[in-house]
Amino acid sequence: MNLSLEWLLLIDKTVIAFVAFAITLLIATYSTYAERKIAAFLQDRVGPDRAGPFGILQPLADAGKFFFKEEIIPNTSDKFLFIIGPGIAMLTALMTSAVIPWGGSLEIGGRQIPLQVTDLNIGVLYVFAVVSLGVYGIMIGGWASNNKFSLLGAIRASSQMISYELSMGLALIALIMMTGTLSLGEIVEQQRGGNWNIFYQPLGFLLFLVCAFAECNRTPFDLPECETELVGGYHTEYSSMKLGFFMFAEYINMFISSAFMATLYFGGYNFPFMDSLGLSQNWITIIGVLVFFLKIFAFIFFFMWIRWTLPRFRYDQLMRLGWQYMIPLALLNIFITGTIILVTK
Amino acid sequence: MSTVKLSEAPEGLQGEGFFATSLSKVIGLARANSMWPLPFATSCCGIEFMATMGSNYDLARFGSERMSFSPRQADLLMVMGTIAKKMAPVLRQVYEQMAEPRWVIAVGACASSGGIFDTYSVLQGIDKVIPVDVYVPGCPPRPEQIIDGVMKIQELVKNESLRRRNTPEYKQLLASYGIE
Amino acid sequence: MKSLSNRSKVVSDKNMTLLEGAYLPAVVKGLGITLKHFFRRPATLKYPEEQREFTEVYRGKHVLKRDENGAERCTACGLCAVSCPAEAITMVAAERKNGEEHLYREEKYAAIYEINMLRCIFCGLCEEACPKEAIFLTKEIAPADYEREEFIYGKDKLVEGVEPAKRIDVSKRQDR
Amino acid sequence: MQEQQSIFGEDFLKTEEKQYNTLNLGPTHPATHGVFQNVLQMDGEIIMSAEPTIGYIHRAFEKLAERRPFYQVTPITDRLNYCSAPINNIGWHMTVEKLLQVQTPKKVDYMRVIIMELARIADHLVCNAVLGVDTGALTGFTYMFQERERIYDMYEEVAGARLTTNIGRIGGFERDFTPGFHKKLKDFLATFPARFEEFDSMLTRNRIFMDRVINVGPISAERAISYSFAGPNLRAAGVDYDVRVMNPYSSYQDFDFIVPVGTSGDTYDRFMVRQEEIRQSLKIINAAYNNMPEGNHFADCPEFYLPKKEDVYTSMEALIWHFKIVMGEVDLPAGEVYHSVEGANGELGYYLISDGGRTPYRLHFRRPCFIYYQAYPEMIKGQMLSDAVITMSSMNVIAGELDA
Amino acid sequence: MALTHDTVLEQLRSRFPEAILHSELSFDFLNVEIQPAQNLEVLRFLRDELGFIYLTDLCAVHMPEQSGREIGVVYHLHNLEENYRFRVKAWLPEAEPVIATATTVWAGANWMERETYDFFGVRFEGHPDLRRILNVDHMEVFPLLKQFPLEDTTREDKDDRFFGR
Repeated sequence: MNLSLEWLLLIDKTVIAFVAFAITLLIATYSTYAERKIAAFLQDRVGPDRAGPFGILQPLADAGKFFFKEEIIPNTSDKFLFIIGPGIAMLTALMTSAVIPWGGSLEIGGRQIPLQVTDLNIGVLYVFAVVSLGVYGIMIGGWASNNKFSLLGAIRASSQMISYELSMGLALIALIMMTGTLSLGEIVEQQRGGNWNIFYQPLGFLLFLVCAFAECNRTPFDLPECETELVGGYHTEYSSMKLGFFMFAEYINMFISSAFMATLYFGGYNFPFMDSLGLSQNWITIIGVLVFFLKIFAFIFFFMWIRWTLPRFRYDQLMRLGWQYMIPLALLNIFITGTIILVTK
Repeated sequence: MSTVKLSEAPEGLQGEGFFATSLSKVIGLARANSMWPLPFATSCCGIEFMATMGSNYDLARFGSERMSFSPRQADLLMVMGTIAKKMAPVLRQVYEQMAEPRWVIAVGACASSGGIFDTYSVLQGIDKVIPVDVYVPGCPPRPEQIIDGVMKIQELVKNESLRRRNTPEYKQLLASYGIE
Repeated sequence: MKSLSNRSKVVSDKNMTLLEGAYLPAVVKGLGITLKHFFRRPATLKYPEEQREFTEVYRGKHVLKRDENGAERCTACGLCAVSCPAEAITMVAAERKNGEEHLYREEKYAAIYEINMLRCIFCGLCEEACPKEAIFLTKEIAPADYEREEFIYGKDKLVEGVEPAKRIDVSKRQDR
Repeated sequence: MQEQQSIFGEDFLKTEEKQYNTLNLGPTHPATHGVFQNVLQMDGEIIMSAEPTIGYIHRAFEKLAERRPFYQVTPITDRLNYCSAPINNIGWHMTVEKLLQVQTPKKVDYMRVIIMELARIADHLVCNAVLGVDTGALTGFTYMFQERERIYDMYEEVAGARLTTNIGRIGGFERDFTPGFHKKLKDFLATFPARFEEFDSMLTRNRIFMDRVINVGPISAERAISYSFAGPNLRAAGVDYDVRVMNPYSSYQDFDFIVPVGTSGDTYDRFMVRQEEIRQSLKIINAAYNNMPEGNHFADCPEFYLPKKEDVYTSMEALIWHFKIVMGEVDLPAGEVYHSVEGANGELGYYLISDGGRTPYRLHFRRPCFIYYQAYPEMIKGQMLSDAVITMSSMNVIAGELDA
Repeated sequence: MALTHDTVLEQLRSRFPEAILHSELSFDFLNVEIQPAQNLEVLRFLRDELGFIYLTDLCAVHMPEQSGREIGVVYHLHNLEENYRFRVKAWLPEAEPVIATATTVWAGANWMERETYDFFGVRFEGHPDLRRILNVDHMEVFPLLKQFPLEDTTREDKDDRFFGR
């Protein structure tokens, strides 16, 4: 049987999409475990250790419990929106994984198969668009709960997202000015051979990092759900798997942000001396994938490390930081980058 | 590491690539290892609960470190401390807001029976308003005793059938407390 | 207002230096501290498998002692019940009959001796009150249980065994 | 303006009567730790007014004390401020001693000072660690709870319990410090300061934390005095009132320590005052421990201090005292005394009226938490929701002490 | 002028000849009994002119055997600068326990008075918000009065015969 090229491409892409999805989900699942363990070690504890050896079955136990827990839909809530909220959060979180270049290309049967679901030429924009949709999940969920704490959480989430998306975008513009492309695949390729963007855009990276924390609702920016003030924030009224979706979405977002940062600033799947090792292309791709995940895990660890170290901001301070410090700094960064580009060219 | 008692795999038919067990057991095991507590801490026992959550005892080992202050998300209501008559309706409301399956543990003398506070203002045991699964004696109990209580609950959870919450007996139990 | 103690000192300084205002130094410092703990041995004691050593005077579950001949020391004087702030102790006294000397040391003994462990606050006043060195608190903890009724500890749970192996050593509690 | 029709309905354009949002904070809200209810009127995130409701764990201590013989009141006092139970116990013992006019030996005084200062450290540690938790930094809390655990161990050596210690007796202690206690205390004194400074450096000069707490929940010195504030909360407002200095009890006059004060009574001041008090307490413990006099660990008051067990079996007099004390049949003078100690939260007073009976005729506790919590609505007015939460935890309102 | 037992008493006596009913020293602590009707004037004088700016404590005591003056309201006052404390009492009849509020003198008296009302039923005239504070709102008795029992009536696990009370 001779499949046409289109069919082969479709199969490739489907497989890659599924694998990417599965990996995203798996990593998100085990991020919860990692979070517990990392928190435990940072706090001189041992963390879960009774569900399976070293407690590695802990996420499965949580999931199993979630599935069989009673679904409560408060009768004062808007039922449709209440259900759709976590769905949106989950969906948008998953969709971003499509444009991340997970690795170089594999050569199978004489064909080059890039390890990326799709290399959109506006990949960066796509990620932005989808991520900013994510806040709808939180907002709708929080509003539909008909609970004041949830509403406050939802309001905080949306204003925080909007404020930080701006400086995030501005931080990226400086990078894009430098790279001249919006395609993630190309941005990675440009960084080949240790030529990482972090060396050219340290300030931009710092800004981007801070914004990523804010976008993922992680401490010190976890105001939408901060326990001590808003009980559970937007997910106060959620139980069982719907709550699971929200939490999942948070971890997926963290994973995607890490991947995004690794792609944009840390060379993605590139690693130093990759061209001088003299390995075959497939090996380099495989090592590249592993290196990429190593970078991602480092970022995830950093996310958690920060969370268990720092206190959180207050709502107005968060806004002030966003508007009064981040945006001017991002503009300054653009200005500097522009100047340097002008001068060097 | 070897000294830690792992949760055993549920009994089932084990063969090559073949593992069957009843769903109840698996879910029971999952639930038991993922009990999210709602700390209803009112007084002294709450401080000992903090110690239990702290580094030296670490309740997280049992999969219970994620405290859910929202009753919707909690599986285990830990009542720690004196429950005054003024508080009783609140406690009951929290219990009602919890999603099934839910378990209750009465930590300490005050929650279990009133303790030394045999007074006009104190509820003489929370089992007057909500059903209690496990009692932990002590005033306040040591963290060891609290962990003991949580492990007792885990035993209970592991062996509970999936259908128990729909049985007439359970409904009758709730009805006897006036909870619909 | 003038100083009341003449040794006061203002301790809070709310002015931030420029460096402190830049967030990062303190953040890095905090990260350093937590990372140091990351590589430290956990302080956790894995409870059911590892037990923490309680002190000799720890006030846990009660024991009713026997004397060296195996006779119960309690004479049902009721001081422990009176001294109990939680009113957790109940007892019914009985007269010792002939031929029971090996069972009870004194002429009166407690036919029923119950402690309501859910009421008990483990304050140790009964131990202090006992004039016969009959009741002691031990290093053992009272376990959790499912039913209320299980917590009425009668003599079956309180009196120590006759065999030397089952005796509970309380000698260390006694030196004051 | 009047003619305009809004698509959102009539109410939307009404501006004169601003609708406030009512938010019910508690009684089981995580920030309330214990059980206080605050009904907040909110304008967005700003608190316009607060209406606290308390009494959710009212346990009738004062009535209970009227029905218990003097020595049985000690376990009740444990449960007032359960974060620093030994201070309550010892304060109560000293109150009865004042009524009996018993002089305690210097050694008892010094032992008490050590125990009470340990309790103060333990209490302040909880307060400041929980303040950290409420601002979002959970890790310092676990570090400090390890230190608390060591203080618990020391109590266990002396009294046999961790939290509600029932420590000591009227007239002294039931036993001298054990070798285990000496070892643990020395170890604690050697290693605690470094760990404490580590915790301190995680928060104290961190801008995120400072921004969260500076100018949050402030109260002026005049208002604080008018509200009868005491302890660290009053000192944070700049008034250096400390019972240990003003009316020294238990030989506190022998020790030289600084009374830390703040400037504007805000959360940062309260935090810093508590941090400094921990250091001062360590200093006091060191001084007391190194200069511990020889002597008995109990005072000479046979009518209240239980005789030794051996004496009970051998001496008739001891047996009679033993029975009399346990049955609560000792005569003690009628009269009324007020005694106060510097509890972890401020002046903890015992107003005891005795009619010569076996129980206190009336025992009133001056509970600092109860008294200063009433200023809470005033302190958080115009602040944000997050501020309300951390103001509450920085005031260290202990539910047991609040509700009696 | 340093405050001592004598000077405080003298000042009070000369200023309020009728209001000061009785005084005694108990354990080196001055007790002054005042006319309940004039409590506000006396307290205000103490705060403004003698510098007792700090209300340490306010509570009540019930002595049913003193007929006509069963309930005593006790103020513990403290002059912080002189470090002098003493006690002011006002006895009220149980049938009509009414006294003027001290909330206008010290803000901190607010809850202390509410507590006293809650426990003893003392009505503080002019109090801004005199409600029960610790007990449930629908409680009918004032529980710290001596005639009311302490114990909860619903408990089942105790037998009073054993406790010698």
